Amino acid sequence: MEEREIAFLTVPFGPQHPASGHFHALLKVDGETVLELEPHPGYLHRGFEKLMEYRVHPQNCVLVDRADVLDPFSCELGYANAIEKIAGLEIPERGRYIRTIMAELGRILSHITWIGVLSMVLGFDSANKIAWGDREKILRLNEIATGGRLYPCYLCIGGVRRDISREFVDETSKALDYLEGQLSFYDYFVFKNETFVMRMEKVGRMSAKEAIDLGATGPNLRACGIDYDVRKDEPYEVYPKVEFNVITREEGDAYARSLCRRDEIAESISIVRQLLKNLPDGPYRVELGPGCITLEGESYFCLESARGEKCFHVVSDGSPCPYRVKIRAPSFLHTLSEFPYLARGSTIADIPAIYWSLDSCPADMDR
Amino acid sequence: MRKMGYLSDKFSRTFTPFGIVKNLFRKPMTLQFPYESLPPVEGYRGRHVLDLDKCNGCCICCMICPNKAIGLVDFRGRKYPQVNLGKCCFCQLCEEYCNVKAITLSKEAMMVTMDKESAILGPEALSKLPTQ
Amino acid sequence: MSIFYLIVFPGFISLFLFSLLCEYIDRKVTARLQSRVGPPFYQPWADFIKLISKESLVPTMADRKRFTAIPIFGIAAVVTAFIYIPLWSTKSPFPFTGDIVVVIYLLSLPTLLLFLAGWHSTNVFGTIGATRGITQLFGYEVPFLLALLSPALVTGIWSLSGILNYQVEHTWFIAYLPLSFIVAIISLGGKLERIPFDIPHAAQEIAGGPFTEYSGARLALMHLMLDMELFAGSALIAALFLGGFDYIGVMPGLAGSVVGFVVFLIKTLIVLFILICIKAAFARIKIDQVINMSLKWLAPMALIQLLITVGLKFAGVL
Amino acid sequence: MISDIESRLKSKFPDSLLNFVSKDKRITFSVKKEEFYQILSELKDIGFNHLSDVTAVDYIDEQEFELIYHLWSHQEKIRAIVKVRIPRESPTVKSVVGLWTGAQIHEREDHELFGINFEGNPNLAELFLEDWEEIPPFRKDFDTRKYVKEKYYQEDEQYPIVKG
Repeated sequence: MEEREIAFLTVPFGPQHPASGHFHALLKVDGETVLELEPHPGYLHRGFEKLMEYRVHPQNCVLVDRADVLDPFSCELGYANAIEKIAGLEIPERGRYIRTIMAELGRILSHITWIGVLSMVLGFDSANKIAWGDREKILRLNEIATGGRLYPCYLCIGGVRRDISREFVDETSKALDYLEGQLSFYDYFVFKNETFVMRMEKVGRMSAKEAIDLGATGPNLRACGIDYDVRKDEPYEVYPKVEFNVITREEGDAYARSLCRRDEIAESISIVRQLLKNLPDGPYRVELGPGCITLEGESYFCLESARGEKCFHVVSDGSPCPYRVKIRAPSFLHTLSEFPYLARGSTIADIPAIYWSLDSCPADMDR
Repeated sequence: MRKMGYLSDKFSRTFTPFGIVKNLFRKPMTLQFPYESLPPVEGYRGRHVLDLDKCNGCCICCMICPNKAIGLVDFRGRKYPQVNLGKCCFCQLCEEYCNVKAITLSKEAMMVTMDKESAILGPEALSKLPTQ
Repeated sequence: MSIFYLIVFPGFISLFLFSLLCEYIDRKVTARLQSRVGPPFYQPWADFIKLISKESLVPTMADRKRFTAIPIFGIAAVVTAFIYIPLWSTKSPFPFTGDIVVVIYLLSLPTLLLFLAGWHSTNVFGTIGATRGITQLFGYEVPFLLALLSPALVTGIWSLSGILNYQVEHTWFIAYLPLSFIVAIISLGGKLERIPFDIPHAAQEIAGGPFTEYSGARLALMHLMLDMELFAGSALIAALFLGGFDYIGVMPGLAGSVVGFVVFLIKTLIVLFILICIKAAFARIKIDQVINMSLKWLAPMALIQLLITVGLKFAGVL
Repeated sequence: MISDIESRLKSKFPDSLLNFVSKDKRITFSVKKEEFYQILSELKDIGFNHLSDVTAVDYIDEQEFELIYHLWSHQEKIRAIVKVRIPRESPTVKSVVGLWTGAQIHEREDHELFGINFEGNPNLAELFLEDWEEIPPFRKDFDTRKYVKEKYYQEDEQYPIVKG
């Protein structure tokens, strides 16, 4: 009897799909187990790196925070710092404090959004709704400080575009107290929930060696036990003056990644409190004069975004527009090199859990 | 002993989530928008407002706008900027780079329109805010 | 008179209204548990009418008649199951011994029909949803039968009205069989595919499962079937464990039966509230975990409870 | 430490490390096309086990692509930036997938957006763009504005309409 080729079912993990965001992948499925995952990115590819070659630096500062939708501030911070490194600008103390405060608030916002989306993907509607309600507190802070809810458009070359008001400082400390209370709620309701643990434990496990080899960074790498955090290893802005500890875990599975991110929210809250306590006065911006600055040189600036190590490689040749900008997006590696590796051998029900436990933002992946 | 810890852990993890019942006696966090809404914030980046006599038609705002949303239109014999709200991303670069501070972003955020043409605001419409 | 029973009171129209009321309560209380406001009372009716007015497509590969017959068949099964449940007095409109087995069988018919619906839709998500629905059937059916039949096993009466009589004289069965009350509610959650056991139509993994290809009026009937099953299931548990219409001073006559029916509704809503709390507190688990949990935890619990009660009964304590 | 890494590299490849710069925990140097693979595998043995990025820069006036490998070592917490120049006509270079698996996807992106050919990369299929006919879009001689005007805009239309 000739060998009949068994036709495996290919299940789309579709682009228009409540679990996958704007990311399409084809799963080769045998029964419930996934044999092969073939990613098809590109649904949010707007070609930022090419667009930025046609725009002046202030316009790029505004454009670049659309690159990573869930943590827009890290992109602005990266681009502004990369340009300032070429120009050799020195930012006044207060401007650097404000930038670090907003970066940490962006991290808290991204992690809370991640809790919401992860629980929606696990079928945990209550946690999703409550997380989406808590996220509004940070968006309100964004609105007070920068005038915009999600896209701050707050950074410019040489510092910050507005000063933060007394009202913002009070509002932030109130919001942080509320979020700290919510963290204990998330502890007993989400992270210590029996069904959440059943869905996340021993799912998508990767060892430290595999994680490094696949290029993982951020909480995904720290969950495998490696304490690589750009804020500690290549400190930028005001991070040397702030004490916080890098959270690592050993297991490296989806549950360890979730606990890593949960602890990072607590760390960020304490960081913002320290920064608000000793916020210096004085100028918050370097006045650059009316014209557009022209630069000559090349710089590679790395920072720790909520998802991992995000680096900006900027080459400029003396014209007001940058010659070439390369954004190293952490989600690019999470989705296209770790996710297919972890998906092999898991079941269909695990795919959304693994995908969102890596916290990869499709906008950040496609750029 | 580990078995007991595992079982008691499993047991507590199954019953603590029911603490959510406390939410029944609390006010829901949703704001029913038209009736209740957060007060608008000082410095919110909303709809543009043009000060006709200050503006000298220097077109810096047209050049700096990343989305090419501002164009020059002649009105009362002179050139004034006209904003296309459909293209604008409310980044406030125009206000920052205008030397005479003629164009500013107001707190007005209610800009819903049904057709594209009414999203293009001429200088005359820009100069005054729609009072609620 | 039986036509009235069949069509109006415990029949189709009343079940139709009660099930949509039930869905409203389900969505409103879940919303309040999640600290959001929740829909207005007429939302389920509006959804139903909107879906009826929408265009209803049938996949070309599927057989049109059978595709339409599935939801109608399901509704018929649930309505007949509801008729055998005694609502306002110990007598249901058509009592006969052994009607408890009929009710349980008719309540598990919709899951088989969901399998057919998934298989007919020849869509990848449909087939996976259908196979998952059947595997889950093996999971929760064992504890469900054990829990619901234990009152009959303990007392030896195989008719619902007989069981209700027993409860009116003695205390309610929840006092004798607390564990099987819990097991019954959890496995009812499994049967109705509510959140912890939402696997056959897991929106995030296989969008819609068996419902993917349904649209318009057929989808409205499918949702109606699920709501009716929700109401009928919780009514059955209320009748079996919480003593149906029974309350302290049982008044005879028409007034007594009306009050009895209201008490019955309140008990059904209590059962529903427990189901809603389970739905709001948990995430969806995987298909192998459902079978693992129900055969390792739920079935033994029901069995142990049964043995204890039967043992106590022989020892003459009960 | 950074100094013994520097000395070890200099001893192994005395003359091929051009304009070597080592400043605040970063070493930057450029390398000729021939020995670039040996140097990278040497760096991998030293301890640079994390490949952060493979950037391609298109120097059109010098008719050359420049590939920049950003490496990071988790033990010594040092970053290494290696630059390689390859000609623009038929840009082919040896793939580093053997050293770091993460590089596969970086190279696939550079292949699609710049047209650089990486020998040894298992899968160089299309990534972001779907059935793309023109030249690789991130090259300097591809003009985005002209392409968008022809393909999507009518003659003087203000809003883009997707033509057939």
